[in-house]
Amino acid sequence: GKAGSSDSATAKETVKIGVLHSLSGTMAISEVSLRDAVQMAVDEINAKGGVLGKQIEPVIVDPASDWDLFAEKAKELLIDKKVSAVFGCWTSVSRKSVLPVFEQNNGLLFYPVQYEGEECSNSVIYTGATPNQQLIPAAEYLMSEKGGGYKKFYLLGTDYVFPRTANKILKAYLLSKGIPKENIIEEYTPFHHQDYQTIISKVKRFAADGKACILSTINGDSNVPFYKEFANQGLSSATCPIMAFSVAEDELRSMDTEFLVGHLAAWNYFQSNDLPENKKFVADFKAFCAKKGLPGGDKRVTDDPICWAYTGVYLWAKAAEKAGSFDVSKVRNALYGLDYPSPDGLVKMDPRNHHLAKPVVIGEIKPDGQFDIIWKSEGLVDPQPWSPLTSPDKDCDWVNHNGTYAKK
Amino acid sequence: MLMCCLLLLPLKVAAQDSASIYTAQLLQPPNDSVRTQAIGRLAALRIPATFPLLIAINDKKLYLLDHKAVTVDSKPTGEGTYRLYSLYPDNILLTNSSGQPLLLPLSALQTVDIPRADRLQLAGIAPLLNLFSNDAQKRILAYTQLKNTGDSATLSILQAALAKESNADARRTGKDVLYAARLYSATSTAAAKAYIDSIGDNWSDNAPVLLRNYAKAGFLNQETAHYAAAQAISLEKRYDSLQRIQNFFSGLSLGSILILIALGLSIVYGLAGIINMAHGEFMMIGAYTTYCTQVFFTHTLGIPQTDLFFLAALPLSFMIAGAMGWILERLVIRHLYAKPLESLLATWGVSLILIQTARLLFGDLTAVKTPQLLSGGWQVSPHLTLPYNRIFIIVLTLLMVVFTYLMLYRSRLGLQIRAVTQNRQMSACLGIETRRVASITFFIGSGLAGLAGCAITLIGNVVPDMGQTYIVDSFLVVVTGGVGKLAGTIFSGLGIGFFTKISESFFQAVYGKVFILVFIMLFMQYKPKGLFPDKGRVAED
Amino acid sequence: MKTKNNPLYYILFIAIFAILLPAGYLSGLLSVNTISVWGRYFCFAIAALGIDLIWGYTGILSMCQAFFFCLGSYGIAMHLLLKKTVAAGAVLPDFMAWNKIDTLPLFWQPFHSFGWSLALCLLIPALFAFVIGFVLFRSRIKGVYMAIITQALTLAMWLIFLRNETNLGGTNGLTDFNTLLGYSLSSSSVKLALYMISFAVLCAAYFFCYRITNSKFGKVLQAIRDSESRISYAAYKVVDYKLAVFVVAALLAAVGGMLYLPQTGIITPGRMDVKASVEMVMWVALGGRGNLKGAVLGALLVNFLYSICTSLFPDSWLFILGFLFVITVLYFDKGFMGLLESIKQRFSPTRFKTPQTTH
Amino acid sequence: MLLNVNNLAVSFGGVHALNLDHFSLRDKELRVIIGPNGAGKSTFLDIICGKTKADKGEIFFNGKSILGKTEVKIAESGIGRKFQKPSVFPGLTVHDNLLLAAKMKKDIFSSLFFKSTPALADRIHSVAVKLSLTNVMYKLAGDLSHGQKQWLEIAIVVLQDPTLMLIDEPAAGMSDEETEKTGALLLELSKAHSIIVIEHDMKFVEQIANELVTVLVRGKRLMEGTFAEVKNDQRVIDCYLGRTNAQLETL
Amino acid sequence: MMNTPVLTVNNISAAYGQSIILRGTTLSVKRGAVTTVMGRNGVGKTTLLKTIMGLLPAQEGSILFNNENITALPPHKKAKAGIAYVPQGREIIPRLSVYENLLLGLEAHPDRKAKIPEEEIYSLFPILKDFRKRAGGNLSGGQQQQLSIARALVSNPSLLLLDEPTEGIQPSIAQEIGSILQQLVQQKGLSVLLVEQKIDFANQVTDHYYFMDRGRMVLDGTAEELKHSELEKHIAV
Ligand SMILES: Nc1ncnc2c1ncn2[C@@H]1O[C@H](COP(=O)(O)OP(=O)(O)OP(=O)(O)O)[C@@H](O)[C@H]1O
Ligand SMILES: Nc1ncnc2c1ncn2[C@@H]1O[C@H](COP(=O)(O)OP(=O)(O)OP(=O)(O)O)[C@@H](O)[C@H]1O
Ligand SMILES: NC(N)=O
Ligand SMILES: [Mg+2]
Ligand SMILES: [Mg+2]
Repeated sequence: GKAGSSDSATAKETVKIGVLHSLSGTMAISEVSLRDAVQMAVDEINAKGGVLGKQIEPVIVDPASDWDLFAEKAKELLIDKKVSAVFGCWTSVSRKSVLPVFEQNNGLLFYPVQYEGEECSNSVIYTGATPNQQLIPAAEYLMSEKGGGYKKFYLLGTDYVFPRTANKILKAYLLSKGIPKENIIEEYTPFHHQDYQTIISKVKRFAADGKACILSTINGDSNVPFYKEFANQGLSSATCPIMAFSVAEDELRSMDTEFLVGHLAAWNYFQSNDLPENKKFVADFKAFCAKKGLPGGDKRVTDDPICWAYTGVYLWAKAAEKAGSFDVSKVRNALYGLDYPSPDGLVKMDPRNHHLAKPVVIGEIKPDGQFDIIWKSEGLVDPQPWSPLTSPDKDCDWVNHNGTYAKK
Repeated sequence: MLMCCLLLLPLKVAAQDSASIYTAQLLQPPNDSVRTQAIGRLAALRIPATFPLLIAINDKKLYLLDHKAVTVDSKPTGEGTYRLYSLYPDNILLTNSSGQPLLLPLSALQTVDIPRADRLQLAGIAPLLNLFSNDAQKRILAYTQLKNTGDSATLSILQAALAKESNADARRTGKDVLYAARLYSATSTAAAKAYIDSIGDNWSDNAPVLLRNYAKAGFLNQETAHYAAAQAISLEKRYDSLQRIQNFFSGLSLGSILILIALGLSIVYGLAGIINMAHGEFMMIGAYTTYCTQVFFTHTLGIPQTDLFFLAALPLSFMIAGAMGWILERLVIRHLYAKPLESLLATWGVSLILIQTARLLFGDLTAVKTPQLLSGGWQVSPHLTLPYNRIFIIVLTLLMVVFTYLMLYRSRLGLQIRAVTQNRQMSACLGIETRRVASITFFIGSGLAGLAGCAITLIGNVVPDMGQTYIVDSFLVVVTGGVGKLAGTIFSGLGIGFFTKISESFFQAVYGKVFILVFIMLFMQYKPKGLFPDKGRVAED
Repeated sequence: MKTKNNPLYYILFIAIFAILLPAGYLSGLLSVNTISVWGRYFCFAIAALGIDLIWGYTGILSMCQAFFFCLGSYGIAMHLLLKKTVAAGAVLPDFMAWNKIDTLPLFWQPFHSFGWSLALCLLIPALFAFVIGFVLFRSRIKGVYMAIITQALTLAMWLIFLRNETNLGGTNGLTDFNTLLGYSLSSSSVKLALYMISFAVLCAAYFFCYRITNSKFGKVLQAIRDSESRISYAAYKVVDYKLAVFVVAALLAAVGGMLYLPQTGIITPGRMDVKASVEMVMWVALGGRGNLKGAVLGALLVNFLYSICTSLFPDSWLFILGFLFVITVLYFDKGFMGLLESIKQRFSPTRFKTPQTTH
Repeated sequence: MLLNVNNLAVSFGGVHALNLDHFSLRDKELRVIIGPNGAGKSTFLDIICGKTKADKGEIFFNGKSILGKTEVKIAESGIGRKFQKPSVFPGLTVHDNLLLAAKMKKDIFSSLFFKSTPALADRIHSVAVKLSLTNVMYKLAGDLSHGQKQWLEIAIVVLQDPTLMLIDEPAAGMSDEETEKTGALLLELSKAHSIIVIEHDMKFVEQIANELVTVLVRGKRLMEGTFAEVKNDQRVIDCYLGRTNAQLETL
Repeated sequence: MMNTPVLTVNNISAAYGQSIILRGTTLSVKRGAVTTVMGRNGVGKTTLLKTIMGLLPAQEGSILFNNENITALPPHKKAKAGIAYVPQGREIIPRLSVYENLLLGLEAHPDRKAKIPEEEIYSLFPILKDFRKRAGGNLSGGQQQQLSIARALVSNPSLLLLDEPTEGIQPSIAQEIGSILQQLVQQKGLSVLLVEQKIDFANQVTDHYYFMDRGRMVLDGTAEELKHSELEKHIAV
């Protein structure tokens, strides 16, 4: 049992937030870094005196990549621990599993990872990208003269909801741009798939005329065998570039980059961004990891989800200050249209829904595991939780409507 | 053709002069607009000698070394150093005083920043530029992009590039373009057929597409069109049969991996009767040993030669995983021989502990570099490449199978192991030191897992829970083969490997996997005790 | 051999879970979440009883109990989701609409009705178990072969359930329900009611299993575990017996799954992945195989530890659980129950049994 | 004839373990089978009770072919078996071993709703007394000594009350006294049952072989005759009895 | 030395879990002679041999082998010291071939390079030669018993523990085993501790008898001293 006992005594000086990232199991590979980023933001804010005069007290739990446990932990954080906000989740399924909990208990979840859209919850602040902030610009770039003028697309992903929805949107987009159906192949592999020999053979044939590229939503530990096999069968970024949507700097740490050089990825943030804010952020993060004795120490890198996990905490803090309260609905209202100078430059919450407007960048992998930024959007790209390509009739608006509504 | 070149000569000399001027302007521009103009001019001139320089600009790999324009090799040589090439007027590998290639890190060079807008001027001639790239892949791509060109200036540049083409694939692709150009301009049926044949003989990746297009366009007459179409079909047939070989190889390679992983499990489980849920974690230990060896070699010893570490890692991963297995046996398993079920629980617990330990020690992400010798592949024929790393794993598996066979069936130790696992008490009464034998069995079984882990780094990840990815597969192999049957493990490993590959060519990977699982279930209906069941009384429970 | 039935165990068990915990909640000492969490553990314990029957008593290691558990959960989830969809005035659950499906798949139709849902939640797992069991037992697949085949089956089902084509929500599974039979799932009293129902079902399941294992039927099961061939020479139809327990175990798993769903609020294929199916077996092994109390205790304790350790020691809980497994195995002969027995024995006056003589 | 066997053959890896042209057994007959080690005696019983599949041949029991039937079917038709290597249910008590064996309906529902009757309890008790198992009634069968397991297995067959009992080496591991007692028991049982007994103990064979003795050698039926005929047959002496026969003369 | 017993069991007790089987059993095995233990089913004969071999710990008392205390030695050391054991129930290693089973006999042989005395073994048990490559577990019961005895002989022991060795063996071979035992005892000075219930066989080989009841020796004497009548009194139920 978890009886609330001494909470009231300390509540005067501290405010609790929940950190709900998997520290074990298959997703730990990605989520541990987000816990670190959140912890760093909290430490920084606390060092500067906290929020509304209160120190932030993070309650870290390990949902262990177990979706049911995500729901259980979410309840525990909201009901038993009474946290003011939760920072967590990576996979869409984990977000879906906690969503009802947050909605029923009036919680607030800051979700830092790119996702498939088609969601518009009042209880989630989506700091990651919507499809139009990542997928569409990437496809557009590849079709452009500068991007190589590719005419054939191999949509390859791990079999779960993000890749499936992403590819649905991508396919709709490509078709709308006049790419014939037979030039688009869609294929999925199971989680943890390790053997890409057959698929790469297919790709090789598909790409024989030099007009094909891969749009990859392959997730996690399948990427290493995928890229290695790709190179081994004599393919390269020159003959058939891979545009990845789930490979960031943190994943590249685990890969032998030799095989990856020249391939592409689309995100909203890269560590190589040379804004001074970012330089400081990167240096701080390395110092933080080294100081805390975290594995990797000062060799750690930042990437898109880390940046948004970190920014999420600041957004929340700024909104709380603006609202003058930690009350969920007040914070939420304060968040509409709020801007914040993130490591990625000034970003802005949408004035009507819970997504973030931010720049889109495409990078080319360098031998050192960093990205060379080869394309950047003009200014901030507004979020579209409902893709006009697949749900032209829907939009998300919590100010004038009650969430998702039908557009005329 | 020679005539043509001679005629162009005076013009060329003049152009060369201006090229030098522009090049100088480009490197030391008095202002930005001069540089922009210089690049534009150079692009317009299309002088092959300037191409390396332009490529360097386009690829953002233009550097200055002692005020001379240089570029770097596409791949780093070992620890962050690169080979350097001069760019203009000649494009050669730079050497140091002793004639060895000059190796420098990027930090020793001065970067030349050419703004994006300037670089965009080169986009139009990018394929031409890339014909002279140092990267064979880029050249291949360039040839492909030039495919339908009819313009003679481009053709002559193409010929110049082909003349010094060193890569077989690239030459094939390049020749295709030439043949195609001639095919399209051929005026007699015989000539066209001759070119079609040449394309067929040359057989680049692109050839079928090229022939198809020609056939569709029907350039000369119906007959040549048919001829081209037939040629395309025959090429594709040949390609398909090579593809079958490739598929067979894929199956063999997947099977080898399965066998390699299952071998240790087969010994520990099939022979010692211990359901070792931590088997995958011993693999993980082997993989991390490989990682640590690499770090030790490159960082501590400072040996840039990347291959050496792998040689050391092979025996080391065997020894370290083996030693861990030995310790596990001593501390835990030893007390559980009478209770095989409990061993399942205990080893599960141990696997949790090992995973978390790895996570705390290494974090979640680590990289093992593939040794240079094992990257790339053996080009058996133009369209059949067998990756070295997979060949290596096949050979390693073969060696380990032979080793295991000799150890188990041709040595005194093997006899002891088999006796102890079948009847511990009686073996002791016969004078066998059962505890020692059990420890050694575990050592070898875990060591083999470690070795498998080391080999897996060539194709997959090193993460704390990597073992979990393989544990079910390896149990499937061991059990399908029949518990305790070395031959069974080998046959079922290969069988599952081949079947997976066959099913993947019909179904998507996910359904392929489902298909294999269903197939195994049906197979067990027919062979409920695996491929090689014991016969007769021995088999009774 | 069999532990004598000490009423103390039952009294303690009922006192804690039927009186103490609810009282704690009603008096405000415990949060409703705590109650819910224990309600979920009970569901696991129900499934664990089934595993103990099939594995502990009959010696058949079935790794597909997680799959049956999920079948139960999915059935109820489909019902709840349809109820919610209809209440919202829609025809299709959200996820189907996104997947561009325009008509409700046929196999979803019966789940509009609660009665049908209940029936199907039991019927489908039973049917699956019957077919699987019939095929496997008839061809005399046993021991580790049985374990691996059932694991392969679960793995195949997992892969199929992960697919969107299956129309069961793919990886995301089914989630976001609001009412059950008109009662709001988020209300505390419904949660308490579900807790009490789960507890009652657990007790009933225990009693049921207790009766089975103590009947002659139970002895036949043990005889099958000891020597399957010998019992068939004594004219017992081994296949029938195995099939019967297998179906019963599947039903228990499904019942656990059905009660689990409304208390957890989500079901995904993750509930039946390899890890989940191995873990279910571990509960029973840790509690004490071949001992019904052990199965219940194992399921409750392991899950309780899992819950609290992932919160209290997010970085090191794997060590704690891992060591617990190893220590239990090394030092306690028959799992937690063995531990309890040995503690009891230490304090009991009859500690030194008089040695049995043979004449 | 209760049991009729024709041309029954089985081989293991090329070796003919059994190649029996003909064998038949009357109702309520007690038949002894002897033969050298490896003659195929146990294999013969294994085939009858369905444990081993025959390569060819036919077996009729009560006029019905039982070859290829499952063990359960054969057991249900009234054949009980005691194995050479004692096989009991080690995890159950002796009492439970006997209870499971006892003749009654053995389907699932009967087992689920089984209630012991005084008649049954008596029967189990009387068999236990006859086979000196009363002292170990509540011991686990796995904890018995070798000889005790032999007794238990005989008791199991007795309680099963089959038409035909197949008894493989009942006297192995028993003292001379106990052997005699077993012999007496078998003779008594043969009044109501048909029995096939395999033994190497000639004293025991002499005690029980009031009717025919079959001699198997290398899978073949060497001869069939009364005990006197058999023990004096030179071929039997050569390949089986050896000098022991001389001793038997003196008995 | 010649007259000291090769094995002395002093007042040992042993138990399975909580049921005590041996209660102060005492016996000695003469060098170069056959000592036989008789007794009814379940009195603890097998348990006695197991305890001597070290498969079951002796909770009290001591076991001396060649005057050395071997009570607590593990079985494999006892085997190496020259004690060979033919257990009740054969305990053939089922999946090893007959030949490999015989090879295991060499594990305890003092000479690491020793070879199987194939001729002797095969002349005694001809079937083992024909079945060399067959899995031990596939042999018939009597064949396994022969293999078990052969395996023990291969190790060239100085003390042989035999637990009902003729069980399931055809009369002619049982007879031969008897003569071989006598031969080995007389020619090689082998000492034998035999557990036997069949009086005919026991009579053939025994030098010294023990009678056991409920874990104790109740009677002992030389072959001549013991009259049949007395013997039967103890064996009778
Ligand atoms: N599975 C098998 N593989 C090979 N040989 C076998 C197998 N089963 C039995 N045998 C051989 O068949 C023959 C007959 O064996 P069986 O057990 O019937 O003999 P038996 O007459 O009962 O002998 P015993 O008197 O020793 O019990 C033996 O030679 C035995 O080795
Ligand atoms: N593993 C065991 N666990 C518990 N009790 C056992 C075990 N093995 C034997 N016993 C008991 O120990 C006693 C002696 O057994 P043991 O096997 O030594 O008898 P034995 O004299 O060799 O009899 P037999 O002539 O039948 O072989 C018996 O009462 C038996 O029930
Ligand atoms: N939302 C994702 N990337 O699963
Ligand atoms: Mg026999
Ligand atoms: Mg005995």
